[in-house]
Amino acid sequence: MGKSEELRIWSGERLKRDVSTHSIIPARVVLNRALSRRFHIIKVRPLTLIKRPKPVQFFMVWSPGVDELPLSVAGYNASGEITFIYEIKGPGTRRLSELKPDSFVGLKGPLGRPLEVADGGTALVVTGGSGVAPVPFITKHLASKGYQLEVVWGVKRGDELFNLCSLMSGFEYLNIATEDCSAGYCGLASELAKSLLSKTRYDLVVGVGPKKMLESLCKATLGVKTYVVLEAIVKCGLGLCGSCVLQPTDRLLCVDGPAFKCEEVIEYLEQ
Amino acid sequence: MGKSEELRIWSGERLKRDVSTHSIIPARVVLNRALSRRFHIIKVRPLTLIKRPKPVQFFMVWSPGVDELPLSVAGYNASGEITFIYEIKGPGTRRLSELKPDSFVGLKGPLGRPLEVADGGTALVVTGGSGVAPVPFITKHLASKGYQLEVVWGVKRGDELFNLCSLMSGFEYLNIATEDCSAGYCGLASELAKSLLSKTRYDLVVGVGPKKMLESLCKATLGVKTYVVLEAIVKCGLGLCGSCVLQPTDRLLCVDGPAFKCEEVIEYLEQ
Amino acid sequence: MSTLSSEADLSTAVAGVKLKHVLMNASGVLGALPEHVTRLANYGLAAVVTKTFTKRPREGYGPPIILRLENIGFLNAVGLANPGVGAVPQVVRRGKELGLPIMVSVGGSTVEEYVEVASVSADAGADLLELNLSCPHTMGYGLDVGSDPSNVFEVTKAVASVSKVPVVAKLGLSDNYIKSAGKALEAGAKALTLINTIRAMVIDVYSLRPVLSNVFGGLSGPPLHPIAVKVVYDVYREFSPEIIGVGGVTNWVTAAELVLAGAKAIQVGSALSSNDPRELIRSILGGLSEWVKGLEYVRLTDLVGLAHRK
Amino acid sequence: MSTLSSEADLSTAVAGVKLKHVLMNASGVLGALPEHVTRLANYGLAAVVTKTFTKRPREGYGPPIILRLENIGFLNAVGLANPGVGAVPQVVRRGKELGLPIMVSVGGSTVEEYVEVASVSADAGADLLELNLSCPHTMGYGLDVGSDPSNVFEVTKAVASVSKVPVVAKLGLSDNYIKSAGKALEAGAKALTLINTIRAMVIDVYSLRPVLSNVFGGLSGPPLHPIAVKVVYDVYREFSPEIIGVGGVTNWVTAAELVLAGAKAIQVGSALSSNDPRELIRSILGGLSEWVKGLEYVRLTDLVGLAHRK
Ligand SMILES: Cc1cc2nc3c(=O)[nH]c(=O)nc-3n(C[C@H](O)[C@H](O)[C@H](O)COP(=O)(O)OP(=O)(O)OC[C@H]3O[C@@H](n4cnc5c(N)ncnc54)[C@H](O)[C@@H]3O)c2cc1C
Ligand SMILES: Cc1cc2nc3c(=O)[nH]c(=O)nc-3n(C[C@H](O)[C@H](O)[C@H](O)COP(=O)(O)OP(=O)(O)OC[C@H]3O[C@@H](n4cnc5c(N)ncnc54)[C@H](O)[C@@H]3O)c2cc1C
Ligand SMILES: Cc1cc2nc3c(=O)[nH]c(=O)nc-3n(C[C@H](O)[C@H](O)[C@H](O)COP(=O)(O)O)c2cc1C
Ligand SMILES: Cc1cc2nc3c(=O)[nH]c(=O)nc-3n(C[C@H](O)[C@H](O)[C@H](O)COP(=O)(O)O)c2cc1C
Ligand code: FES
Ligand code: FES
Repeated sequence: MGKSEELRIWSGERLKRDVSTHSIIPARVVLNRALSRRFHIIKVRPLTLIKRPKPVQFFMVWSPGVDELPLSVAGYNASGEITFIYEIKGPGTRRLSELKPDSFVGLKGPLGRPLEVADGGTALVVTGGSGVAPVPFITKHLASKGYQLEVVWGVKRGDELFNLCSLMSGFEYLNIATEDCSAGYCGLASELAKSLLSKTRYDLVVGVGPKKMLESLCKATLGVKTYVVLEAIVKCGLGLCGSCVLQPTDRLLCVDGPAFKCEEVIEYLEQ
Repeated sequence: MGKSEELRIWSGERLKRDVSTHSIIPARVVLNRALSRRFHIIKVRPLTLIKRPKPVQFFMVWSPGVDELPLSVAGYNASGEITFIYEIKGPGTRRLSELKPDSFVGLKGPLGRPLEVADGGTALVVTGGSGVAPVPFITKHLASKGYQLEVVWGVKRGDELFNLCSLMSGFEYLNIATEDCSAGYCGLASELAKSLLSKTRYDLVVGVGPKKMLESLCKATLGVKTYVVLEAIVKCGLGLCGSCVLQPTDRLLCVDGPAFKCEEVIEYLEQ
Repeated sequence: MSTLSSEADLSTAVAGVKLKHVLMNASGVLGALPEHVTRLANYGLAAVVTKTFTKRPREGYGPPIILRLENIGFLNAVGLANPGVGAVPQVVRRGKELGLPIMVSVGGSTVEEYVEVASVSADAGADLLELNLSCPHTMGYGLDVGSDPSNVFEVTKAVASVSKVPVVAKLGLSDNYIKSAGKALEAGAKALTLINTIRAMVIDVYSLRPVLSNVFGGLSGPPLHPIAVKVVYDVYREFSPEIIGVGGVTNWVTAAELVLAGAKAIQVGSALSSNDPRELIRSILGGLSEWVKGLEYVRLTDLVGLAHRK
Repeated sequence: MSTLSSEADLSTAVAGVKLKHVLMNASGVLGALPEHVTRLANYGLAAVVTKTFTKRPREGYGPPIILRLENIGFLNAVGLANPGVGAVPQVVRRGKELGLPIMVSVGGSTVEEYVEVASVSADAGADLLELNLSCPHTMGYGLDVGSDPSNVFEVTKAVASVSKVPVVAKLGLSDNYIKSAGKALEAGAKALTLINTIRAMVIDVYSLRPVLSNVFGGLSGPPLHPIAVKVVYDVYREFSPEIIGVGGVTNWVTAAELVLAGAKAIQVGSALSSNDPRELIRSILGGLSEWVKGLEYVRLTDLVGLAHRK
């Protein structure tokens, strides 16, 4: 069969072109498990070369026959494996959590614009809720750009926490905030962030989390270059269907975002 | 209009992608005139980049609304202009001869396999009739491959001759044969070739011309690496329609040729 | 020499509505919300076409709803997701505020629904109504209507007879497209939009399942283009009506072919998923302008239907 | 381990004719002369399908007859060029000599012509007859027949009732393809070939003329594929007949999709214009074999129609 050795995409998992007639690329689940009461992690290996994702890009992750969900890249390694961190919210993420290693998902992406930042300086990354998902990938990138950086991570309850440090690299310090006061700072991530902002001068602030948190972050960082990473209902990921529009602006999250400068989306955040 | 400057494909003739939705590339006629009683020359400039043709490749040349004809590349220059030498045989070539400078033709190609020869040595190129068309391009190529070469050109009548030398480069000597004995050797090109072959040792022989000439050339060069460049009715140029099959072989001229080793097509030549 | 005088005249008119150039979006690409209209206006289009509105809001299908294909086309089954006729007025108003002609795409599963959506749209100030007689993937909507010339007649007639706003009938590929086109014109359509997507599907060879949540969808983009050219050509040859050509327009050449086949305006759909839709529109317009001038014509509309010349 | 045992079983059968694997050429790609048959055999196909033969020789159209398109499809208007029914016996004989099953594609402008070409082919020893009910660009031939279920019935019945050789009906895209498929089966077709090309055209924007000498032609290749998958899927769901899938097969994935939709054999047409058709066929077969094994199946035919599983 000559070339057929190269086609052993199933058993041998060799990479091959022409694995699909459409933009969904098959990927095998490598691991899939809980990180904490709230968060799960899934690592997948695409069967074919995928464009190298950059922070804060995301993939539409298709569970065949069930649903297709947007998930931000949490990590990407040299063998092309992609990691996502997710929270079970409804049927789609529940089904995702049930996938066994070796089963197939489909990946569409990377979608969205990469976060583009100038080189070097000091940075603060503020995250809350499921916003933590892209943070490891963001911090890795900022560190590689020469940033000295600090992270604020806020959760409601202490048992949502997991060892975020072990997934990150190159950050200066991880500040924890819990609303149940079971660990770290007692209160909201945005409050902790504000107090840090009042004491240190940052060149760059990146916020990922609930709308309210991002709104207050934007207001606390007037004058500092601040990016907020948003969520919206993504259906097509191509700028065609309009479902991800950030009303009342005319920005489409899937093609213009998911990261925006505060001034681009402040009307949306204030809504 | 910003980028529109780049789009001045008509007046300014700037090169641009996306000039066509199909495989026929528009080209402007640069010059078109008679070379002799029998032969004409046309030079065209494609509006967009074309894959660099190699000898003995050909183009399907489309006169819009009239016909599409296979013509061998006779020359190709640094500004991407392509030259064809042709003979008026019927309505298609007649219409071609009527095209004024600046009018449009369409080009499909380059089609066919390039002639692949080893480096260096001595070569004899034998041509007769309209087979002369690709000869300038062939000799240029052989010379660049380090061949010392000699050309035999046979015509019926002396007034068919034109200054072939001026279109060629790098050949050792051009031997003329006329059947009306008005110039050069008196007789057939194949006869003259035979006499040269009996006196000199050639590493490579290339024949382009009528079937009979090629048959006798193949027979006279047993043991010498010999290529013959053939003609057949080319319709699709893609190996799909089968019109160019060289019966009784299963070779398709448009994709396997137009150059063949004698042994590949001897049954066809003998027919 | 001013920039202006060096450009060809790309203006046109559809059913009496003047357009500063020939390009608008295809229905279903944005156009369901006022913010979408703003965005489309920023792309530099000469008119905005809304998403097809139905009487009641439709959630549409869940993802996957759109696939990019290896054959460089797109396959979609959005399921006519739209906020319902109630949202039409604010969408039309946004168009007005931006000074752009707006064509409301009207859908329905019964003649009455078409009429209702059309009336609301007309009252809201729509400049044109496009009857979607051809959406190929919503049961009871679309192709069932468009492939049957007598249905086309009935729906078009019902809307045209109550509407003060010019009606444009949008048809898809079907065995009877020439007849359907004739019937639409007979019923009072002032122009035709040709063509909608073609039913198609994609199966995932790993999970062995159809990929779209709706199983099948509509094929759009470049695969459609030569089919659209043929449909426009045939309908123009038969009736020489006003035609808005749509299907696989990605650059000036694809637009120019539709013009030569007989289209006096052009819609761009899938190609608006390009990285820079604004630049895409600019470059199509720039290319068309050069083309018109290169052929030594003054107006793009002088080239409409010229492929029919003997 | 021998090479053989490490390959999946790709064999199949169409209308009782056993094939060593699922790939054959699509009608019209070579197949008009004995030498063409030799060439197709060298490509490694499991069966050879002839060019559509008509009663009388047809010159076909003059060039341009085929265009490669920017949308990666092909547009052809060959005009059913063929040497006429008189040449069938020698073409069939070549297939026999090479030990390959041969399916003769039968064309006609009247029922009688179909019957005549079919009889000659059957007498010559054809293994299968493929009724071309769908060639979309020859007036009086093709689509006129295939899009009308009662014509399909009539032609199929007439041929099937006189032919000892199994009849395969080849249909194209039309509004009524499900009905036509049903009628063909009812009339005695043992299998269906789905689908033929779709009418389309290309206009040269420099000379302002249609490019094909016939003005329009049939679109084939990748643009057709998701449409072919849909047609095969729909017809399989309705009747679960034996289906030969054709349209845009260029690699193992495109072939696999047609299998999952319901095809038990596959034809490759335009893609045989590849630089190395032999390698193309090998790589499709290699990919299919890996795929079957990867899914832990033994036979490719076990996967036929699996996309219909709930
Ligand atoms: C760019 C982007 C990146 C994201 N990255 C992550 C991540 O890394 N980790 C994570 O846990 N969550 C992430 N989310 C949110 C995640 O997509 C939703 O939580 C998930 O889709 C919910 O689906 P469900 O079926 O479990 O719940 P349901 O709420 O039942 O969802 C039903 C449907 O609505 C859609 N939907 C619901 N909520 C959202 C939402 N917020 N965004 C998009 N679609 C939604 C889903 O596609 C689904 O089809 C991201 C969202 C976006 C837009
Ligand atoms: C690979 C190749 C390269 C060629 N290169 C040249 C060249 O450089 N110069 C030159 O003068 N001639 C060349 N020819 C021959 C040239 O194509 C024919 O002379 C020309 O097509 C005749 O067309 P016509 O309409 O003038 O005459 P007609 O004889 O009336 O031709 C009518 C039709 O038959 C076809 N046809 C007729 N003869 C041939 C033929 N020999 N080959 C292919 N199609 C034919 C034409 O496509 C045309 O559609 C070449 C042929 C081939 C196959
Ligand atoms: C995502 C998407 C949604 C569409 N929705 C509609 C619609 O609501 N109404 C309609 O008439 N056509 C709809 N269409 C069809 C387009 O208007 C257009 O006819 C088709 O896409 C061909 O154009 P294109 O090749 O430029 O995309 C939709 C197409 C796409 C891609
Ligand atoms: C050059 C060419 C000639 C064709 N001739 C015929 C024909 O004679 N009879 C027929 O039934 N189909 C004919 N077809 C259609 C093919 O058999 C096939 O149905 C179609 O091309 C789709 O397959 P593809 O995408 O693999 O090319 C022809 C197709 C091409 C490209
Ligand atoms: S998700 Fe469709 S436009 Fe963004
Ligand atoms: S010209 Fe069609 S196969 Fe060679």
